[in-house]
Amino acid sequence: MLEIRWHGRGGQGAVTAAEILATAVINEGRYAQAFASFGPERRGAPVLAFTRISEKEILLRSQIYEPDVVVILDQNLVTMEGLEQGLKAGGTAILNTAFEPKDFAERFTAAGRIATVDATNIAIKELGTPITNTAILGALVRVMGIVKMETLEAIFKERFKAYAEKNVNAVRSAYQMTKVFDRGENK
Amino acid sequence: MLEIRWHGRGGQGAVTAAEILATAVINEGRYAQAFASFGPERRGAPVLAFTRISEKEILLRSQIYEPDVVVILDQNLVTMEGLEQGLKAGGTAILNTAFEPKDFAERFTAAGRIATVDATNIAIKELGTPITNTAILGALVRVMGIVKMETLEAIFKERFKAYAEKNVNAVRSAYQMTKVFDRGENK
Amino acid sequence: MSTAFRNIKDVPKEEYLAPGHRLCAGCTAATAIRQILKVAGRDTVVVSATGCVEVATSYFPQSAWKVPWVHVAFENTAAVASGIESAMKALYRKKKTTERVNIIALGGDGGTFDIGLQALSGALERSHDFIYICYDNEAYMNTGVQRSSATPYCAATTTCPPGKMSSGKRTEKKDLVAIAVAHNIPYAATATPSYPFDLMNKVKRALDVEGPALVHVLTPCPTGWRFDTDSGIDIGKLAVLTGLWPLYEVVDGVTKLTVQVPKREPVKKYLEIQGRFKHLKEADVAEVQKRADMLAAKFGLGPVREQVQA
Amino acid sequence: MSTAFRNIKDVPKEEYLAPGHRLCAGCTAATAIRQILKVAGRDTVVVSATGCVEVATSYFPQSAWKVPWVHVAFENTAAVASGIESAMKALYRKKKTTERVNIIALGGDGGTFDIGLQALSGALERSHDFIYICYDNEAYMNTGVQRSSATPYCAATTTCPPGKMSSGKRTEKKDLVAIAVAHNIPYAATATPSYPFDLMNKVKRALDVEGPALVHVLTPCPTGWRFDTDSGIDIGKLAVLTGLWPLYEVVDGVTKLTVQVPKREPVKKYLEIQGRFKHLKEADVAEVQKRADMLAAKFGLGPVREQVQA
Amino acid sequence: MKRMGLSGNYAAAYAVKMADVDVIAAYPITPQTTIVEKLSEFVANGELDAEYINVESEHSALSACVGASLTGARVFTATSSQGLAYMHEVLFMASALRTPIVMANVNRALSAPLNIWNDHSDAMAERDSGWIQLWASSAQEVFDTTVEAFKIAEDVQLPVMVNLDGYIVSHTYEPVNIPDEEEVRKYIPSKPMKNRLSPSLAYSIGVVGPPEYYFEMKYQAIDAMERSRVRIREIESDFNKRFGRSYDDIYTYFMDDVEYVLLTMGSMTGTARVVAESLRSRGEKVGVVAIRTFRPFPSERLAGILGDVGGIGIMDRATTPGGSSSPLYEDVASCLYSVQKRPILQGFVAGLGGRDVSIGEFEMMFMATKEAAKSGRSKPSIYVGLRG
Amino acid sequence: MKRMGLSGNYAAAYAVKMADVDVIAAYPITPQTTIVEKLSEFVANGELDAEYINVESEHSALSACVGASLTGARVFTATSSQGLAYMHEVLFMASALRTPIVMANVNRALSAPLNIWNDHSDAMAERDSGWIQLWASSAQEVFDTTVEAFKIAEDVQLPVMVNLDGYIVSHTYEPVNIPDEEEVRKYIPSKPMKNRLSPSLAYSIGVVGPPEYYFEMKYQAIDAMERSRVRIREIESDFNKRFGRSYDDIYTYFMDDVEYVLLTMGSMTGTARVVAESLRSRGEKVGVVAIRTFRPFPSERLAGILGDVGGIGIMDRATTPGGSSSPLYEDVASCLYSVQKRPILQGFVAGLGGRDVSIGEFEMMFMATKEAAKSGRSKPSIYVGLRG
Amino acid sequence: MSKQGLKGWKEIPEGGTVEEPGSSAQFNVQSWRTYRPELDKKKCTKCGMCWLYCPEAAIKILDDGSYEINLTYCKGCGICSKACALKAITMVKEEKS
Amino acid sequence: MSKQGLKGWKEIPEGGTVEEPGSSAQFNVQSWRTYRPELDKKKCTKCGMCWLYCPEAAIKILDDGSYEINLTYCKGCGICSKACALKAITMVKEEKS
Ligand SMILES: Cc1ncc(C[n+]2csc(CCOP(=O)(O)OP(=O)(O)O)c2C)c(N)n1
Ligand SMILES: Cc1ncc(C[n+]2csc(CCOP(=O)(O)OP(=O)(O)O)c2C)c(N)n1
Ligand code: SF4
Ligand code: SF4
Ligand code: SF4
Ligand code: SF4
Repeated sequence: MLEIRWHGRGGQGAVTAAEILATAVINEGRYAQAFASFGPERRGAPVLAFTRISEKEILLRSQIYEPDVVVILDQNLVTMEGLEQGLKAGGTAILNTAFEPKDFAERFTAAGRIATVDATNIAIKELGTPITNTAILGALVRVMGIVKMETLEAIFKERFKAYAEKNVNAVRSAYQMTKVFDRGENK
Repeated sequence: MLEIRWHGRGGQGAVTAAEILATAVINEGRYAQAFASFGPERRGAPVLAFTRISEKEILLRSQIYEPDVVVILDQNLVTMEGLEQGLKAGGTAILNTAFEPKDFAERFTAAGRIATVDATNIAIKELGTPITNTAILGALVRVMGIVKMETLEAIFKERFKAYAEKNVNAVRSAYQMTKVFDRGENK
Repeated sequence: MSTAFRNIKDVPKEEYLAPGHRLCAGCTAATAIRQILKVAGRDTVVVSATGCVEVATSYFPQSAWKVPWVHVAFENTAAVASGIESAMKALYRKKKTTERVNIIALGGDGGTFDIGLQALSGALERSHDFIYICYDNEAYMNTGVQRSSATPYCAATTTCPPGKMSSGKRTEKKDLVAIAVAHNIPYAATATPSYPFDLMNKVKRALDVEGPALVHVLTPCPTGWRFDTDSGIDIGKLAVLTGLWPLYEVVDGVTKLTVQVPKREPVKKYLEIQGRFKHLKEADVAEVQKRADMLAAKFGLGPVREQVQA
Repeated sequence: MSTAFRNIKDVPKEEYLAPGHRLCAGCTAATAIRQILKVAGRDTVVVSATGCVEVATSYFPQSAWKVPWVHVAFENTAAVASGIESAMKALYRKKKTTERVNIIALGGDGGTFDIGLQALSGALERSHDFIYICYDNEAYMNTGVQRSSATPYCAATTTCPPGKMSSGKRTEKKDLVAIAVAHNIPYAATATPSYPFDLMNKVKRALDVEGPALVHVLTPCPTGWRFDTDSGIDIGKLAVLTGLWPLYEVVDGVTKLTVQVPKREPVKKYLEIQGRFKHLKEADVAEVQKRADMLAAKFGLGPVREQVQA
Repeated sequence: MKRMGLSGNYAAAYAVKMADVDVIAAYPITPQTTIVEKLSEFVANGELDAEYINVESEHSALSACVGASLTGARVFTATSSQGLAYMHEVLFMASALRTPIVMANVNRALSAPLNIWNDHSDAMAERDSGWIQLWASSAQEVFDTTVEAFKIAEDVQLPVMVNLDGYIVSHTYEPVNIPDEEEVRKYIPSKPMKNRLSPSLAYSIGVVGPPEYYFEMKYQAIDAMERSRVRIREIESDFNKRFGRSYDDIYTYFMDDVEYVLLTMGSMTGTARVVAESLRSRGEKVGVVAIRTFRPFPSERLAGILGDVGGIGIMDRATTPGGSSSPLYEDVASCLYSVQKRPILQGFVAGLGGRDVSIGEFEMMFMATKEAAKSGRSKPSIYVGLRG
Repeated sequence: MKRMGLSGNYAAAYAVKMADVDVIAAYPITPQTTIVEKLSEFVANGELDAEYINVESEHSALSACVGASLTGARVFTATSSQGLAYMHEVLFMASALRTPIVMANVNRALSAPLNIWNDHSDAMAERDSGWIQLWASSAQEVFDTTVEAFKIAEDVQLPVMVNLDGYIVSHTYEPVNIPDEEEVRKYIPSKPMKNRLSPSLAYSIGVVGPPEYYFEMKYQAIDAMERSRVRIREIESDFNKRFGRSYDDIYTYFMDDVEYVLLTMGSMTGTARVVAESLRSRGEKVGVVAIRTFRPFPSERLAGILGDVGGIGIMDRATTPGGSSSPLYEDVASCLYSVQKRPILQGFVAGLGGRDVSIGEFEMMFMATKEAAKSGRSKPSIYVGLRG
Repeated sequence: MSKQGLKGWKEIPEGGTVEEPGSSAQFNVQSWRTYRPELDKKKCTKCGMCWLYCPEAAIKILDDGSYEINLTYCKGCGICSKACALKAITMVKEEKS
Repeated sequence: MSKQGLKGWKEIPEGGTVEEPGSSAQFNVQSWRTYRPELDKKKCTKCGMCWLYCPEAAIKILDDGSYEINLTYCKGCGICSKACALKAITMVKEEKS
């Protein structure tokens, strides 16, 4: 079982990203759960989302305390406390930032791999708005595999209709531009 | 324990009569319960009320199926079915009617004693309205004893204020004018 | 708007409220319902709020209703009616039924002004096609004459009794028709069974319009208002003749008086024959007269007739 | 009636809504509450209905309120306020307290127009001395933008989405002030934080009158109406300038416009910057314009200014 | 002290008057009405200095009480059946917000079908709401319990519901000893309580309880309920000292040497006692146990008292359709589950919707309990008096 | 058949759409909203031909449903927590008037304090209301159960509440197999039902039930509930035949040779199974039993299954302050009261107000149950995760 | 007062429905009456106001258009009597038994 | 995410009351911001409209009557910027970390 935690801000699509990934896994015939941590915060506030992925039916319903992967969708969040909390030793951190993955090595001490991508920039370029949830999926697929790019693209077509094309471009572009730092230990 | 069932019509004070009697018993230091059988019927409809009297605390809370005394407050009710129902053998029937008690001997077959009084007439004369509940209490005291006339009169004073005097006259007059037929059996 | 009922010949003979109900002798709410159902006819569903009418007409195993009738609770009459209306619409559209019915929601003043107001407001806003009739006996009668927000100024009830610190109800009667009209409904009116043709024509118009309509019917109550059982109809007339109960209708927001009173009776005549106003002092009567005069001015009724000096 | 607030100098500097609340960035309801509390001051008890404001200001263990504040449920705000008002009155009379406070009941449009209407109506009828403020963002925002009866004609919400069979909300916005005025209350008014002095003067007058008062405040919501977070105040102004949100007050039944609009903006300007109206067709826009024109006629606003041809 | 003939409802009204409440908010409903009518009279005549709020519904009645109570006022409401049901949502709030409201609930069947007569379904359906529930079985008990209720409520800061059976207690006139008003006021001094809504405090009350705190907040009220056991006992013993009448969480009758017991609640206890006495005189070793504090449920004491009785008949005047059994039965079964010698339980559902429970039917229940105890196996709930 | 990623709420909406309901009346409340939003979308797009009534409250939502249902329309509503509480009064009416309404209740904690997260207090507080209560623990179950619910409701003429845990099920995306609409419609043909409010009948519905009749009228609905047991089983087996997924009133896991069992309801069953599996692998003889039909409560079968287990941990996500125990515990204790070899029961109250119940806490519950079984004595309810 | 002859739960229509419209006509309200209306057909002009005002539907229209009071249903309120402009209806006290 | 340091049930004020008025000021909303307002004091005429319109009470009045934006509380909505007739407030994108 693979557990992913997504960090974003209300209205920016972290929950959607978690759902799209789960849908992709499901569409490929495997099992997934996507859920979020909801609160009374409004648009703009930090939010958490989660995806669980498995080859078998997923029965577990408790929260995720020790994710295998942490994904940070929002550049501004990168300064926030608690992002690295619980990340499994040897896990993966995927960040939306223009910086180099290595720059975060001290922050994400548990991470075996750290990936960065300037998803905001890609989103602005491809979609015309800084909504980074589709772009970041490109980075995730690049680093983790998990699902095929075609599966994602098919979902975009159904979900975003007129905007599908642009999102496909964003995810592809992010896939290309993701940089990975592999600590090479605990793997 | 003595159990009394009162038959009247909504708005005519059968419930009040049952309560006044109970209050009188209580005021004399003994025990009594007064209650009624309530339904969705409105003013004018037949109603039932009950009084239980005892020297000891009354614990019983079930309905009264076999009263010792049946009191009919309304002349027109006298034709109604069910008046005699459940009356204990040797019990007492007290009727508001201008007729003689003997005339009801066949109707109230279980009754040891039958009393009649033209309470309506008395009420009209003394109170100016055909509300017979105080007058009938006079008949009841006459036949059954139970409480002292003074006790009743004291209650009238508290309860009817300005109208107390008139009610006292009614109860006294009824006491005088009540006619009793004693079957002389089962007594 | 149609005026279908001009005299007794126009009134259908069919009865849809059977005798043997358990309402008080002399209850004018029963009269009103008889008149209303004659207009609505057989293809009508009645939804009743808890109250005198409901309790006294539907005592198992018997019912006084000859049209389909339903009671669910006290506060939800308009909501139940909404459900029926929507269901009938859906079933008809989906060809699961061919029936079309009038839907009449019927509530007392308590079930309408107070605990049922929200459901009513919602139904009016959603614009269901039904008519809401409030029979207004100006208190909670079923539970023994407690104050409602329809109880008029100064009247006595068991929860606003007169006493050393009180002279009956302190606040004004809520203006139900104004509240309904504020919902922009196509039809609203006042009525009383003392003016049966006026009432019946209004019910007809209410049924004829598309969307929600409200008819507010004053139904004098011998038990709660404390007057003789034979006087309800006359008291209803006096309510109109004093100006305390102007008969009018509001069609698409335009108000029209339907029964003119060229010379009004003084309110005293109305008040003094009712036990609930027995405690009123001269000054209270004058206050009530002021209210009648204000209503008269608002609706265009005539002046108070000169009183012959005794 | 007093006009206490004419310019920024008149505005108290004290803040009674602390920062750090969790309302959306750009939420004008927060602006409105800041303005309202400046007028009401320290000796104020606020009763909040469930909704955005309540949820986002009172997340244990913290609260944004610097005045005593209480939330009980969604539908009972006016009833809770009634209880507080009555209790304060009794305690003062019985000399158990010397405190006298302003009581402000605060509900969103859902908590006021819909599920809280009955409690409000009851409190108005009983004539408690309090002020009710409805902050109106024209939908149930706290639960994710569902339709309320305050949602304007044609607007999209998640429970009246446009689609093949629908072009948004089908019915009209309920007229809250008219309903309140039908209760014969001494003071009722419309306002918006985009016109802060107008709003603050109205709150002051509402507090000054004896008995119940209602202030209906339009608070544009970036999240639910779908516009940029910086635009709420401007959109409130446009609501006024188009005539869709006339600023007026009703004092003892007499209506007075408080902000004149000599030349109105066309409603299109208002509609096109909001996502909730994105689906509107020309004909829908014309319909909305008609409504604005009717409101303008009713309240005496000026004509629509000539549009410069592009 | 005065001995008067009063109905249960009037007894409640007198207690409220003597408690010098500050605010009453109530909505009429049969058979509660005579309580609020009497109180209206007291207020109209200046005999009670209180604000009487003529609310437009029960939901608002209780809401107004919560608001009023938070200012430190002493608050009373009364309702029944549909009215209590309509308060449902707010009941939970009143307890969690720790408002010491006292309510008289005149027990009546829940609709549908509409029925104005007595059973316990209204109160039973609120057994999760966090209210202390006391049950009074006579007008005297109604008076005494209502007086105590104010003291309990304000002591443990929880709302208290005083239950009395509709008509059977509410509308039955009986002798009631009414103490002097002064004595009552000494017992429950009407001092100003803490105004939690004062500007000098500026508290925020009724906030959002997130997952990190909700459990703890809720548990506070659960704990207060648990702690109330001791306080109730102390308050009762103080009452006894002052007024000479003693109350308890459980009443027991004819328990010497008892073999089987009928467990009741509310007014039916009286009839059960009468029948038990007559059975005793016929040599049957029957007893009666009645529960007065249904919440907090006297589990421990009950297990102590009933733990080694052979058979227990449990008379419910309410049902849980499709449930394992009926409400009172379930509480009893739970608390007896782990006693050593496990008594046989026989459930009865009786007296729904005002159906009279006659002396004969009580005899039947005693005998069926005996039968169950003897045979060692009980029947599913017996619906007493149901026409098949 | 289509395999989709859907949240529990969307699964409910799809089921309702496929059932071709005629009327929906619902009021939004977190976390139910996405059900009614999705349905609004279906209606707006013409994918579902129904009247959607935008009621002004939940009290009216259910009232409108009752009215609509009496015309023979197929009716759906959805709510949660405060919304369900606000319907309280009408719930009893819907069942007694025998209206086959289907409701999705997205379980959420009751206020105060206000809390939008999951527990079971809302549904538990309605356990007396005469509604059939089915509990779904995954999005797939939500879909299937909702479809079945229409068939059950219309068959036994009782309303059915489908419970799903707020967020944990309602907002979690998972794989769901959605059958073809035609297949669903064959299973629950959307034939016109009987219009009990037709002028051709002129029935009076919802009349006064006097003491002479109330009991019998009420018992009809109790009987219908009892009879529903058989029908539910038949309807489930028909479902299984058509769609290949089987449901039951109780689920059991790891019951071979089991020594102690954790009893759950709703979504937590999944975690319990995971933990039990891991404990089994460590040699612990643990099992899991989950209840799907809470009303009618599967007393007999449960007693059969659990009768000779050594210890049973019962996990409640609700409380009855001051009660003998907590709601689920009481039902279980009642039905096991008279089994021969009486298992030790250990109560747990966990996960109130959205408090997560972690794997570690499940282990603790299993171990505490084992401990109780071993020692032969249980502790009072353990409040799992409560900060003291 | 007796429970005899009352339907059992199996015999009652589902949901406690009353299936017979207007069955209240089986309920006798005669005993509610203190006064009885007597209609003098000679004075009656068939204006019908008594019929239209009666709360009980106790007044029937006969085939010839004249009115008749059905005393089974009349509660004796006196409304008809008061409504009659020609005083064709008088209220007389019910006979004693 | 951690439960450490949270109050137990005995420490929480009765009824879950928040006893410290305005304690939300302890809550950090900085991370909500995408853009940051920058106030050019030179352009500012102290009209105060930014202060009166800010939903956050994030703008302070200094002793000299000038205004200052408290970035701990500003969510970056931009209302102040738009409200300023003199364009004294500009919204600038938050720096990347
Ligand atoms: C929720 C609820 N509260 C209270 C009642 C009790 N109740 C039944 S009818 C009624 C009064 C009805 O008054 P109104 O609507 O004016 O009708 P009327 O009886 O006067 O005809 C009341 C208070 C109830 N049935 N349900
Ligand atoms: C009885 C009940 N029903 C539903 C809800 C869910 N609910 C909470 S707030 C809310 C919407 C509030 O809308 P509104 O009053 O307009 O305020 P806003 O959120 O828009 O500020 C709803 C539906 C509830 N808390 N209680
Ligand atoms: S109390 Fe009044 S309204 Fe009710 S039945 Fe009697 S007369 Fe009619
Ligand atoms: S949703 Fe709208 S009303 Fe609610 S906090 Fe956000 S901006 Fe304000
Ligand atoms: S007396 Fe009354 S009930 Fe009898 S016929 Fe005349 S109007 Fe009808
Ligand atoms: S950007 Fe918004 S929150 Fe920040 S100071 Fe300006 S108005 Fe206030």
